[in-house]
Amino acid sequence: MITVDGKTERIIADFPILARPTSRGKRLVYLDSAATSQKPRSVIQALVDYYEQYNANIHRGVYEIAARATDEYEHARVKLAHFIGAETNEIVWVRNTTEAVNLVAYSWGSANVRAGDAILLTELEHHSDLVPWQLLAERTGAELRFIPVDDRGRFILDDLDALLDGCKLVACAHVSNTLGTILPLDIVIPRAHAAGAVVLVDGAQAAPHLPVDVKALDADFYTFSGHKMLAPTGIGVLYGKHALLEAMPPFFSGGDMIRKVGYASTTFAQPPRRFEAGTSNIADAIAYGVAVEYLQEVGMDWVREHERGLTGYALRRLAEFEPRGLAIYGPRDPAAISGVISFNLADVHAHDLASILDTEGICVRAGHHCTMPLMEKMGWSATARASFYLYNTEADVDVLCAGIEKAARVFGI
Amino acid sequence: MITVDGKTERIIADFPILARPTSRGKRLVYLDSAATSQKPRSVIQALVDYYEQYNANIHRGVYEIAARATDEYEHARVKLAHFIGAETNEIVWVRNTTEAVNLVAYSWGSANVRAGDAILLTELEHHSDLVPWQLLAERTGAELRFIPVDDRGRFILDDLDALLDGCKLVACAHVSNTLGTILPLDIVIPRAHAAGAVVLVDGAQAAPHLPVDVKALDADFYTFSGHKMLAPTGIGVLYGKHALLEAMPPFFSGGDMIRKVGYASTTFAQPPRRFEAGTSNIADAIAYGVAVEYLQEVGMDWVREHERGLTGYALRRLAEFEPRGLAIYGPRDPAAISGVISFNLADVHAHDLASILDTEGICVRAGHHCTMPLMEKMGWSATARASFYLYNTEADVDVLCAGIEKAARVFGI
Amino acid sequence: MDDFYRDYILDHYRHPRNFGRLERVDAHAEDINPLCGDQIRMELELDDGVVKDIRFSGKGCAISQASASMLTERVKGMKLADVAKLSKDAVLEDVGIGISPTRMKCAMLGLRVLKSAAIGELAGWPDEE
Amino acid sequence: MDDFYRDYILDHYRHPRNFGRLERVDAHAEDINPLCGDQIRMELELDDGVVKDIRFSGKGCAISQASASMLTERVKGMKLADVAKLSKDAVLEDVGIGISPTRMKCAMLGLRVLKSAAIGELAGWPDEE
Ligand SMILES: Cc1ncc(COP(=O)(O)O)c(C=O)c1O
Ligand SMILES: Cc1ncc(COP(=O)(O)O)c(C=O)c1O
Repeated sequence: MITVDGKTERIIADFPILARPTSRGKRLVYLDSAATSQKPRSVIQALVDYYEQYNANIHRGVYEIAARATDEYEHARVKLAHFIGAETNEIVWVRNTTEAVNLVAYSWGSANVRAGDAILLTELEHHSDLVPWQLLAERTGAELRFIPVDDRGRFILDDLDALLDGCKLVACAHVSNTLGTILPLDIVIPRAHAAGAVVLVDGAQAAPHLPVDVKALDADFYTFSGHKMLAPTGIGVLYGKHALLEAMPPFFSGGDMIRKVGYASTTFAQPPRRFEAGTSNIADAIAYGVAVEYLQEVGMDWVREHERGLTGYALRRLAEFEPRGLAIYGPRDPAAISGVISFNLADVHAHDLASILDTEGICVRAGHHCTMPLMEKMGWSATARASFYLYNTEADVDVLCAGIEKAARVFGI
Repeated sequence: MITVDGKTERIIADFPILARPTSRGKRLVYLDSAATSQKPRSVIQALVDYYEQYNANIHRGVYEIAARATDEYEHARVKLAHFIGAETNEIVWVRNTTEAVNLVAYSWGSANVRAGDAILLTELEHHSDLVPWQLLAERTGAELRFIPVDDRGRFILDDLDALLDGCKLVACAHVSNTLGTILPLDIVIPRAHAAGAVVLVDGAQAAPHLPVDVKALDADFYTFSGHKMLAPTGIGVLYGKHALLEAMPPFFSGGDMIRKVGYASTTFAQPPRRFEAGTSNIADAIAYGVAVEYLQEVGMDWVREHERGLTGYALRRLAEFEPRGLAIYGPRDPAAISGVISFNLADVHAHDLASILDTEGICVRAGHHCTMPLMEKMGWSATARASFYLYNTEADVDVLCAGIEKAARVFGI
Repeated sequence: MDDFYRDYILDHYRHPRNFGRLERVDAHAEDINPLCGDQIRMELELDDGVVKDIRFSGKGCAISQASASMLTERVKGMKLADVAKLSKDAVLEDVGIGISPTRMKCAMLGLRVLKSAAIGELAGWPDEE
Repeated sequence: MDDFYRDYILDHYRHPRNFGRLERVDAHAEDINPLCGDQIRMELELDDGVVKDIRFSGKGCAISQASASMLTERVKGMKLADVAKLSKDAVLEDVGIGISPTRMKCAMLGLRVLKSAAIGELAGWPDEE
């Protein structure tokens, strides 16, 4: 059964790339939004407008186009703050989630983590929310601990209080990029705070797909990337509670983050500027503002519902292949996951599966999804991953299933 | 006398923003390229093409658009390497010059600089090539020294060998963004190497305006920003000799810069990937490749000659105002400077001057140009700065002079 | 913007009123506009909660200096509590029309410094210097 | 790409030749394709500069495993010096047409590992393990 309501159809029409056939003349069936999302026309146009109409360096220019660039850039910050329920001065522009986590690991981490402290992660962290803490632990002598997951990637919170004992920091993905699992932050954050830990939430897979309110969550830091939520590559956000940001030493230093500089010493600006050294990614920040406006117009509740419906449909359709050896990893309940499904077809390696799907215009990711330790723990060498976003439809799932059918045929399954 | 040869005219036609009148109906006379440059149509189109045709995350995608994105992204690296005479694996993508300098200060600096070592800068460094070294000196107990400049901003190299004694690092701007002074790297680098120091050159103002060959210069690190050389905001380059990069510990960590990750430890990739954590600024890197292609087609020798001629013309025209109190700072010899002129008109504050020029469509920068210590040393609280690029003409200089005339009238001078 | 630079503005810029330092300083504050580097220091002598004398010092553009100069004239003899409540409009009234939005921070620098001196004194903030 | 997965490729994938470990290892190397996680280890037994026996182990996609498997068949009995000089073409000849450029690294993983074992042995590199 294929249903595309009018709203989804209108959304699809906003994404130019989706109207472009592949080199084999196939319709592009883009099921890799967890890696990066496609961009609507309005976001692309925001870049063009910036460069054709008012490109100028910001903050220090008195002339007209510099004033407009500064206004639009700072206004984008307001939009991002609004999008996650933060204050404007709690939004630090960064390149991506990875930079945001590293910034906290270096600036907050070096100032606050000491030998013997513990840092609590989960077993399904993306490398970007794992390796920076490994390096911090190495620098400081802190200990890394992990919230375990069961064989379907569901969190085991039974020992949470013991794990939190002596913890300075909890750093965890809001949504797993490999399995889609949603971490119950409403349980983890209050208990982490009760244990005296600061909580960084890696929202790279959540901010694009779920309504997020950082104040309601009471997250101390929240990190996410524009490119996964309709915005250009090269721009992301570190949210931090203002009091935390204010107490943090600067990290990058240079132009635009200073108050007064002498040859011998320097006074730094207040957050968020303190953490934004050098010429910002002005155009992409402005376009990011347009992207979240687009998401807000569609409605994040609608996005979540749309993806939940689609994930449910996909789980049902994929299950038809189970008798032929298709394995679905991760929780089977669409309410417990975001729109991400990892799977493998019998003895077909995920890369071979993805290559065959590619011949049908289907884009899925194959590999370790930057979660090597999880893969090793689970004993999977690679998985294929389909991930959905607001422009995907049940028709896309049907094409995916036809592609899997083809792979099964090629491999004689 | 106004001369615009056919080539300049064709160049101007490539920059959409230059065809757009200001809100007061004036022609945009953009004299602030040292802050950021304007962008030609081909660079803007490269962004549109990427987002409309083949936007996808790179390196790990097996499907068609991911392959194309990876190819174009890595091909842009080849173009950048070619542009400065480097090897491809010596080009690390960063956000901007500021990040490049910070990366070296944290990664190379923390591994190599010890208490008692000296770091040699010059008195006219941009904050981005000053504050990171102040912080490194603070962390390590190293000593900062400065190559002095005279009252016109010319380098005084008499004591260079004494200054180099005990130096681990020399970090210096190739071209001053405030005065345009070109540092004689052919003198400084060999002597620094003879003294055993590593040399980082801040090329933010040089790479856009002069032919640069990092191998001929024998620079160890060379840093520059795309946005000052026709490319988008949000992308820049750290060049490092491969042996140096290879010996450096990783800095940012996370996706895409690793080889193998376990829960406890991680093996890192080779440079340049080792330093590029997380999803790169793919679109802007590709557009950066298009930008340097544009510059190479125009010819960097032509750019330099064009700006030298224009600077000479501007110095002559501005000199006409000297009897009425206009002060020109920096060397007066167009061969000794890049296309940057700092000046003040009598007792008119630079910001007031810039505001009045703005009413005539003229964009100049006013302030400390992120070189506060230099300003303080010189006793200037602010200067107005006009800077030229390949799309500027003598007609622009004439409009500037008419604007200065207007400011003089308003201020009764 | 060019119509902003009227004669009385330039006069205040070139001949600032109440410029300099005070012998007796009961409240003061100082700030810098990081965007342009303009600096202003305000010193107040108080008498029973009233501004008895005031001086400003600093350097900067015509907008920041002239508006600070006019502001000192306006507040002499005013109650400190009223100074703490001064709004942007007071400055705009003084300096007149024509300031572009980019330069508004320059115009308000003196006011910001003066108000923080007043509020700090009223609240008994610890002296920062 | 779909026409790449011919019967003999799938056969080598599902029934790799010379798979496992050797008793006596005179040269070996191991590598991982960081893009997809494919791993290959090659072990060689040498006799007077000639490949007397060879085993590969690892895991990965059909392309990397089948091409490694075919490669082991090709080099048995070859002079180590010739193994060190093997070119991409040898692999392409073995596996046939249809590999997309993105997957070329998979096809060449076995060759890269084998060559580094050979070159390392010839040059007397220090053993890395
Ligand atoms: C000499 C010099 N160095 C460093 C920088 C910093 O460049 P960015 O702001 O692109 O990091 C600039 C530009 O502002 C500059 O002119
Ligand atoms: C959960 C999670 N965290 C972090 C990242 C890293 O994001 P980025 O590559 O934009 O820094 C990703 C995306 O790849 C992710 O899915």
